[in-house]
Amino acid sequence: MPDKRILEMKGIEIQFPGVKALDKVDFDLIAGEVHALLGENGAGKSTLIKCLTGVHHMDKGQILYDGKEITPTSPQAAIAMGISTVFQEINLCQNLTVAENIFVGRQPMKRGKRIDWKAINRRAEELLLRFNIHIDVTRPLDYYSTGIQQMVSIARAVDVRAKILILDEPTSSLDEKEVERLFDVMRDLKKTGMGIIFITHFLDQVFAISDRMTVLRNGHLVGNFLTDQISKIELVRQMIGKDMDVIFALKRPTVAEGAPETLKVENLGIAGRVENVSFSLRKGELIGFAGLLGSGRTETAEMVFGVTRADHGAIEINEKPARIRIPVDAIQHKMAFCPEDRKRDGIIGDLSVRENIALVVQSRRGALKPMSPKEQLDLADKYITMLGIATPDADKKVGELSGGNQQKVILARWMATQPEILILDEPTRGIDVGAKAEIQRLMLELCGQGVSVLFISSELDEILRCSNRVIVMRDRCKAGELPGETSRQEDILQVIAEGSSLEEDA
Amino acid sequence: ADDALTVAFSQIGQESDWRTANTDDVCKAIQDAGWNLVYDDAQQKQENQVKALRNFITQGVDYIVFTAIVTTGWDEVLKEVQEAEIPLVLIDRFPETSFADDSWYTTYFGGDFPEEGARAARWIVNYFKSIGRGDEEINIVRLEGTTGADAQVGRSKGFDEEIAKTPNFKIVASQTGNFTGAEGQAVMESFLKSVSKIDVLWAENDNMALGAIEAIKAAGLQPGKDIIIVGCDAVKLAFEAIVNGEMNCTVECTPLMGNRVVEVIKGLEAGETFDKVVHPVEYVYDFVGGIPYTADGAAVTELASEHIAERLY
Amino acid sequence: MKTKFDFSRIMKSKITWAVIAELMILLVCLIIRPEFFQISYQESTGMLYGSLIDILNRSSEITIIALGMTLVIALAGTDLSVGALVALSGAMALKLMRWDMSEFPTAGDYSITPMFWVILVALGICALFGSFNGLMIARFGMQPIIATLVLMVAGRGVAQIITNGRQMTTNFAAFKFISQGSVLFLPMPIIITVVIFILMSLLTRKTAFGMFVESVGINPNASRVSGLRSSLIIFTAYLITGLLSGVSGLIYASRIGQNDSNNAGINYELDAILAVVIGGTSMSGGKFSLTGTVIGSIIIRTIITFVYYFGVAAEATMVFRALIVVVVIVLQSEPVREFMGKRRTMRKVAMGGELHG
Amino acid sequence: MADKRIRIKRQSLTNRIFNPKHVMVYATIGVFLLIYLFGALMYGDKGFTTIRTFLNMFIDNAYFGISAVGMTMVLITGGIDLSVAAVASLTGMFIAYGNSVLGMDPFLCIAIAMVVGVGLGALMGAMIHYLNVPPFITTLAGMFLARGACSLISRESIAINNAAFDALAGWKIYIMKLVDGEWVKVKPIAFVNFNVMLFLAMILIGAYLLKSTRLGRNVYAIGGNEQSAKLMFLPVAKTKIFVYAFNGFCSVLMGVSYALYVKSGWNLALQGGELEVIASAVIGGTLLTGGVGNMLGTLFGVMLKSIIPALITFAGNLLSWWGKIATGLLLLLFIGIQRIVVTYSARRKGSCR
Ligand SMILES: Nc1ncnc2c1ncn2[C@@H]1O[C@H](COP(=O)(O)OP(=O)(O)OP(=O)(O)O)[C@@H](O)[C@H]1O
Ligand SMILES: Nc1ncnc2c1ncn2[C@@H]1O[C@H](COP(=O)(O)OP(=O)(O)OP(=O)(O)O)[C@@H](O)[C@H]1O
Ligand SMILES: [Mg+2]
Ligand SMILES: [Mg+2]
Repeated sequence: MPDKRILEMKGIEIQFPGVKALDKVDFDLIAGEVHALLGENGAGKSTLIKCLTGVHHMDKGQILYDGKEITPTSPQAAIAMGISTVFQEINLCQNLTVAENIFVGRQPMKRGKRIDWKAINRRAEELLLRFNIHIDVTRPLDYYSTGIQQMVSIARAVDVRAKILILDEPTSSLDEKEVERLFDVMRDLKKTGMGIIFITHFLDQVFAISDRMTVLRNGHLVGNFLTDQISKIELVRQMIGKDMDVIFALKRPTVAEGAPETLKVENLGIAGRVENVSFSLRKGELIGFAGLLGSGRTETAEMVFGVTRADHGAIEINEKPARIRIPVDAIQHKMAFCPEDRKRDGIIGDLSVRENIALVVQSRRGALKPMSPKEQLDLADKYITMLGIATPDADKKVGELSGGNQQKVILARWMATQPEILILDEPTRGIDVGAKAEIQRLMLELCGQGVSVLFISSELDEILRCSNRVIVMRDRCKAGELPGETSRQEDILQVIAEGSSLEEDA
Repeated sequence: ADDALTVAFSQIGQESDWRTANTDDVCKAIQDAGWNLVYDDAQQKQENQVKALRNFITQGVDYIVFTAIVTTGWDEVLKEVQEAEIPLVLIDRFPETSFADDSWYTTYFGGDFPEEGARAARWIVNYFKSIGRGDEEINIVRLEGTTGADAQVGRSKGFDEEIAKTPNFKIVASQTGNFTGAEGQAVMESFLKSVSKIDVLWAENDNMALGAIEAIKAAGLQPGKDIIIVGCDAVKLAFEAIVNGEMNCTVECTPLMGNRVVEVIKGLEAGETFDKVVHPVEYVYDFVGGIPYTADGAAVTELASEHIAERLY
Repeated sequence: MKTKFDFSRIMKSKITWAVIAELMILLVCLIIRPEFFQISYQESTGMLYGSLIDILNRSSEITIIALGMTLVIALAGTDLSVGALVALSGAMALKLMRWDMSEFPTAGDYSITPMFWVILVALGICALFGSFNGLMIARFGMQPIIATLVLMVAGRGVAQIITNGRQMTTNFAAFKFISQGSVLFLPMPIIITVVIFILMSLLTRKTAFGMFVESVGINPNASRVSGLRSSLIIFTAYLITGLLSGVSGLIYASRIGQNDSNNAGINYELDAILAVVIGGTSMSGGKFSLTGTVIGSIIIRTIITFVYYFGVAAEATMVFRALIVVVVIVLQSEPVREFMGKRRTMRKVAMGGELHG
Repeated sequence: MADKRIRIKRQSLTNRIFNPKHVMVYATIGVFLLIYLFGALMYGDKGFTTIRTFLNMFIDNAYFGISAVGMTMVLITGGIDLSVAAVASLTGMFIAYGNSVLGMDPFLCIAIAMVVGVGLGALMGAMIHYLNVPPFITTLAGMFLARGACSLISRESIAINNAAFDALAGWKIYIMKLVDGEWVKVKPIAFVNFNVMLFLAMILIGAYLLKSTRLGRNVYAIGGNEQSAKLMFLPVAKTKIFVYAFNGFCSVLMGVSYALYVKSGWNLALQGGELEVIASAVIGGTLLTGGVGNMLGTLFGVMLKSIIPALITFAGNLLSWWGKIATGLLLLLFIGIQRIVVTYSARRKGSCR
């Protein structure tokens, strides 16, 4: 057999307080393959990776690397052995420059004594060019968007020239072009004999790039499949353990004739950041925001919700002018907002699921009218069942839940306030197919109940499947508006492409 | 602009009202003499004081008046002062140096700390003799000043030596109260519980004595009667306590040094020389009065009540 | 199920270790000298009397400040200015109270007799300075250490100016009552501390304020998005701490019957922070425990009393304190607790395996 | 490939110069110059502008500066170290007690102090890293321990009288000027001593470590985001322990330098010095939240920090408490300036694409 097994993990077990995150999981990797690791949120994918890279220590099990048994003790040890990783959360230092982020810890040295800054900048530039990214690498990282940052962290991992490359949801904040570039690079790397472990929730991507896949469910191994021998439907069944037809039964909301305008945004903007965004939203309507990375969707949402203050323009709610300067104002107007970056703007990691869900309801009531623990618990339990949040009990710290379940907690937090206008910024990012369909279903159900939804997503088919209208953003301006029912992906891409000179050059 | 003398004064800080009185008196005397004053407050830090001295040299002052916060560590900077040929007048505290002779300073004026401790001891012994308990076992507790401070070391030493002459007077507990009222109070509280019989409290400054009085009251005892209280410094508050009968005696340590400083500088200008070490005339104040306490009669006991009005600090 | 006595949970609680540490120190005292625990009734003052009472009584200054500091630290901040505010509050109170000193007329002597004004003005000025800290941090986004450093440096200066650098004394009975009076056979400071503790507990646990503080302390961004007025919450915490420093300052001044701008409240900031941390509240913000703070403060005072009572050289207090801090902190630290927890579950698992096998 | 590279525009020079990180340093330098100018105008006739005044800033603050070098690094990692002054005091006590009481060679004492200081630093670093104890508390315990040990050794200050030590303390290079073809010392006498040399050397070493070694860059990365640094496989534990150990080393050097300055050991020496050191670093643009700071800033931070008391002494102010308030206000003013600079540059960043 030409296959050379570079990695074998056998009978891995990891116990966290309250959860058995991994239970007798086997995994193996062959040189020169892309091996997808799949499973619902909380299935244990990230944990398996962290175990391999020495971030967590396994309680039981064996890891064979190149046929020899290893016990990864620390991330440094892992990298020294040739295992390079891009973790799920972007893990770079915002205070360093782009170039330094790529080379920190392994900077080229001048005569072995001093860091060779020129070489760092030059090589960083060259490396990013492989991904077709033209940026000034001497700027601090926080100058750039999440997408660019994600690419930088991938570039860092790739440059190590390891034997194994692990990518934990690298594509969650990349747009399609960037994903394509990443795949090109991955194919190149494959040819050099590198084994790549690829975690993602995008099934299309799995089928596009992977050779083999391993599916986990609730910490257990479900099975190991060759990509060309399994169908999408079958894979989904393996992942969630039951048939999935909900996805295909979704219906976009119907807006009643003459439904009142709940939200009207006119010429809203911040000079130099987002300019002149205008749109309106009717009761029970869902509008999708499409656009490339950095096109200004998040900024628009944040402006509408008062997270950043707009310096011009006007907002009308229920046909009355509204002044929204801080989120408190927006909440008073029965708005709700699930932010894009759940780690930074969403979860309160050390508080329990219960407190996290009750937070906004409580803040709207004010500090002086506290909810009793019982009330909080009832509220939390209601949404834990409704959204199927995987947690042993309502008192578990949110920070200890898996990413997808954290997202559901945030959604629960806002649903508990019974909003009239719901802004969802990439609510389905980093969420498994089952949960994704679940969230879409919920969203549409809310519309049915008369909630107006503003839905930001980078997945065009998702937007097209759900929205009544699609607003396309480009270069931080509104570029166009399309009807949801009759438009196709190409139409959106058309709007994005027209005059998008910046992207053409790249 | 003018050809008046410039006199610099480097003070330790403002840790107590005694010190404040000292600062006020010296500064006022210098200004009243019509000289330019450059004053620096070191805020309890030796390094600040060194900086100030070096700064005085830069400014080219004519005289430096100096109170050393700590005994050692002045060699280098005093050498510089010498090099710059600025006459140095020492007050209150005396720095130790490794100079071969004593030509580096003009004169020292300040309290005699061991003597103050000894006076307290003598007063205690005499007092008990006068009320007919001179031969009893007398238990003394002591509140020490900030450990290592000149005044603490001197007063403790003087007291120890003097009290050792009468073996029936014993120090049964001794702990630092850092010269502050609050700590004096807290330590006294503990003494009252851990020592079964206390006859005398000797506090190395009045602030601690005043704090301890509160602790004694809280313990249900009468300060000044059940426990004889002797303080040091002779500040106005102590006089009041003595008049109220809550304290028995305070040994003076005068902060008023301004006149002497002016006198010295005027003399130096006129080419006079002075004795190297001079102590001020100081008294022991109590309410009883009339008990002779010194062998040599260098100072006499005064009635506290007669001096309250003229005390400003 | 819920009523079941959960031993592992108690062992995991950070407070447990603080309590154990306190008990250990007391045990040492018990072994050396049992009289340390004597408590008697003092006729003349109508109070209970004994070293344990002293510990509670004397810890009150720090405890009161530390209760406020708990909120500040839960918000991932610190307040270095509390010591200076203690001095300031005393200075203000004495300035208003030279009334019984009239037999020694001094220029500028005046009096505002009612205690009401004395307390109101002294606390008011401290609250004002506390809100200055709050404003700097909440509104202008300064780093707490730096923002409060300003007042730490300047606060004593202001106190000196108020009193013109003088120490003043009072024997005003009503003022003395703050420290020397008694209610229910207990010294007033203990009563004041208990009342403040109850008020603070009500404030944080009977309203949602506590949860808001924790939320903002853990993730300010997310809290803002969730509609919390984080600047208001931060502002309030510093204001409360300023106010409580004022209370502490009044107790201090009342104890010695003087203002003492130089020595009042020296190093209180360190002790208060220490008390909070020993009590199990993390310096990086988040979950807090007022009870833990009280225990932390009592531990600190027990060490000091121990040193005084047993005549240990005062210099050793520092070393003692360091050792206790290290022991408590190490036992509380995440990895150590995890390690202990893991061993416990492992033992459980091993035992379970035996049973089944 | 090459022509493609040319197309990438790096930020312009002005942009790089006005990088917010640097602007803080400029603010420090600017305020320093402003105060110097003020002093020169007000007290020029009293000798504020002499070389001596200028050099005094170094001579009188060299020991703080030496410690600030290590402190800057600690602060950049997002930590803090309150034990520096206590360790320095302990060092002085070691030298004084060892030499004057036990009759040991002072340089042997320094070596012992080195072992103790660096060891304590490493221990605190390890505690902070492995046990996750907040630096503030860990180093506070370290401070209590060092001060306590110091007081247990001796409660009184002890003079150091050793020929070699004296020689080192007294070693000076006088500033001379040519008068009638003859070199004479300038008046008032100005000189540079060993401490100043040590300080400047430490600044250079610190700058080299931070700018040009991997270790130094790891320090920044850890301060930027420790979790990320861990996941970027940087040796976080090693770096943090090194930084605290290095700071311990600097503290011991501060102790040596201070002992040279006052030639004695005292258990209360340099009390509160840790705040002075931290303040110097912060005024120099180091952020307490970590990730930002550099040695040039620290150098000017030390100078700015020292020019204020000098000015107060020149003013000959009677009321010392006004000095405290003035320092407080100055601190406030300075933080204000920094704040404005940071917000301003943040806004600029938003507006340029
Ligand atoms: N540090 C931790 N402490 C406690 N429990 C944890 C911790 N990290 C993960 N878990 C738990 O382990 C389980 C597996 O989590 P993991 O992050 O591996 O899921 P995942 O498959 O990566 O999910 P996602 O797709 O949402 O990222 C979850 O139930 C989670 O709650
Ligand atoms: N090419 C770029 N160069 C520099 N900065 C960029 C670039 N693209 C985006 N940014 C920055 O990143 C932010 C992206 O804007 P925003 O988050 O609103 O976009 P988005 O459409 O929501 O994209 P995303 O999918 O990343 O959320 C902007 O604030 C902008 O400053
Ligand atoms: Mg994951
Ligand atoms: Mg976005």
